[in-house]
Amino acid sequence: MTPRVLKQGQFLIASLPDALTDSGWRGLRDLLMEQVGKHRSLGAVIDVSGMEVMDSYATRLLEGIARMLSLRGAACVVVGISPGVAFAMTRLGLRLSTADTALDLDDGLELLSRRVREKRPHVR
Amino acid sequence: MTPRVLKQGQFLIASLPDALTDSGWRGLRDLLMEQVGKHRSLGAVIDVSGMEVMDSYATRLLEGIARMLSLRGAACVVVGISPGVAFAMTRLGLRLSTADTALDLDDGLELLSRRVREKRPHVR
Amino acid sequence: MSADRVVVRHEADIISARQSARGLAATLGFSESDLILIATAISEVARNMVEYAHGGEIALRALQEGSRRGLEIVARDEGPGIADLQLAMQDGYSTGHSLGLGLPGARRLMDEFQIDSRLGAGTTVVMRKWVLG
Amino acid sequence: MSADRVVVRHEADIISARQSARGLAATLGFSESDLILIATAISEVARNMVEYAHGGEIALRALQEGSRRGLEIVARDEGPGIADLQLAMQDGYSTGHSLGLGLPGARRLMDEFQIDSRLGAGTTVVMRKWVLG
Ligand SMILES: Nc1ncnc2c1ncn2[C@@H]1O[C@H](COP(=O)(O)OP(=O)(O)O)[C@@H](O)[C@H]1O
Ligand SMILES: Nc1ncnc2c1ncn2[C@@H]1O[C@H](COP(=O)(O)OP(=O)(O)O)[C@@H](O)[C@H]1O
Repeated sequence: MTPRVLKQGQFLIASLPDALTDSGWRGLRDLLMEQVGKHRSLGAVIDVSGMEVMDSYATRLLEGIARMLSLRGAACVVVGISPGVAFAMTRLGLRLSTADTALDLDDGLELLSRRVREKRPHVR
Repeated sequence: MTPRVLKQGQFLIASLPDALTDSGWRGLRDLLMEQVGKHRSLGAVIDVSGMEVMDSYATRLLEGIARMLSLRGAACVVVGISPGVAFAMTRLGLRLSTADTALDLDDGLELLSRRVREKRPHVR
Repeated sequence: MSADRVVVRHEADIISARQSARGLAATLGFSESDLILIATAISEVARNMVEYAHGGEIALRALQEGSRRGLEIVARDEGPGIADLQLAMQDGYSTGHSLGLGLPGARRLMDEFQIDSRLGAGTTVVMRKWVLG
Repeated sequence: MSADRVVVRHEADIISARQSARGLAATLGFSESDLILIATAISEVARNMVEYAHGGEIALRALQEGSRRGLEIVARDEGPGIADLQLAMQDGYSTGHSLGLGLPGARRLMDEFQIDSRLGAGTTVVMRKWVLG
């Protein structure tokens, strides 16, 4: 039930479990911040496709992580929000304003590359 | 406790001390604006890694400097926000919207070079 | 199993409550999409119990009204209660550090929603959702 | 040193207050990350004193509750007071030229936050943070 963070080239990929407790979120945040510094990663994809629900609590913490990453110079894309979860989030009145979103991991990595290219044109 | 501004090629590098008073911020702003004009610098990296905290006051002044630089045609990148400071800024509700961010001085200078190349394709 | 009861005291209990509700709702024939709405609503209400009321209890019950089937969720706590219910039901109002969407959002997620609160005595939220015929 | 008192009148005093709090908090066993949160919160409150109340005084005190250790910050001024506390506690509300995140932000940085203000009499902010067990 703890999140995993993998390095893939210049990016990080975090896969979230079905549910995260407060300390799980804190662990994810600290791990991402640490790895971004260590690998000089230019961005992170956070895959929430395994998560049962995205309630207001999870959304707030996810936004916080995206904001922290951006202060360290790294872009952040959230992927894997299913249609059902997206519907529930919308009903709740939630949106992701800091983090970008993409359909899945592939799209997320592509979006990150594009973001980075925008920021640093010659980087592949 | 006064900020230093160094010229490095077409860029300026400002290193902030652990804390800045109002007059220190004003000094930094005036120094940067003066040096940008004098050296025709295309951008500035502001290194805040030495700063103890980035409160709402510091963030507002930093944003103001970035905005003034951009009006003079110079890009601005803030580097060196530590994980702990990024966490506190996020809790406060702060973000940097005008200034770009990068991990450290190296990344910041690289980002500036990209910015400049984007803007003026023929400049080396 | 057509009724269930979950004590919600710690953070991990929020997940248990969610999973119990999801399990019971699934047996009643709710769509996958509705299961997510129900799980999300219960998540919001359960978190409030942990956050603001030192915990409480959530009772789940299958409903049958003619041929209509549904799920009832009763979340009861003996916490401090809510001073101004109208304010608490507004989007964005929170006395904590959070988004203030829990109560108004849960109301939008479910078909029926009632909240009753007495200062010093506690808070009870009753929510119902019906299986789409 | 388990208590400290800092007069905050001029801008430079904000830095002293921050450093005193950081120093005392460090001896209590707060993590580096918590030290930054505490220093940031005190920075916001101290700046308000200088900006809006012609200065005031900040008292720092170590707390012990059973095995739990913490830090208490009491910031008291005899400035003009705050007319509408609810408004002042809202994100983005400022009567100055600033971001209006100081008070609500400080609340989010600390574990406990109380503010009391009387027009014409002054403002007192009490903040506490506990060392994570
Ligand atoms: N069970 C409860 N006991 C006491 N107060 C509650 C309870 N549930 C909600 N509240 C109060 O109502 C406010 C609004 O709740 P909600 O809309 O869920 O937003 P949030 O949980 O983000 O604060 C809370 O901030 C809290 O003050
Ligand atoms: N110590 C104080 N004395 C009088 N007024 C205050 C004090 N602290 C805050 N205020 C009032 O509350 C408002 C909101 O404060 P805050 O959230 O810190 O935002 P900001 O400092 O950016 O204005 C201030 O604009 C000011 O009007």
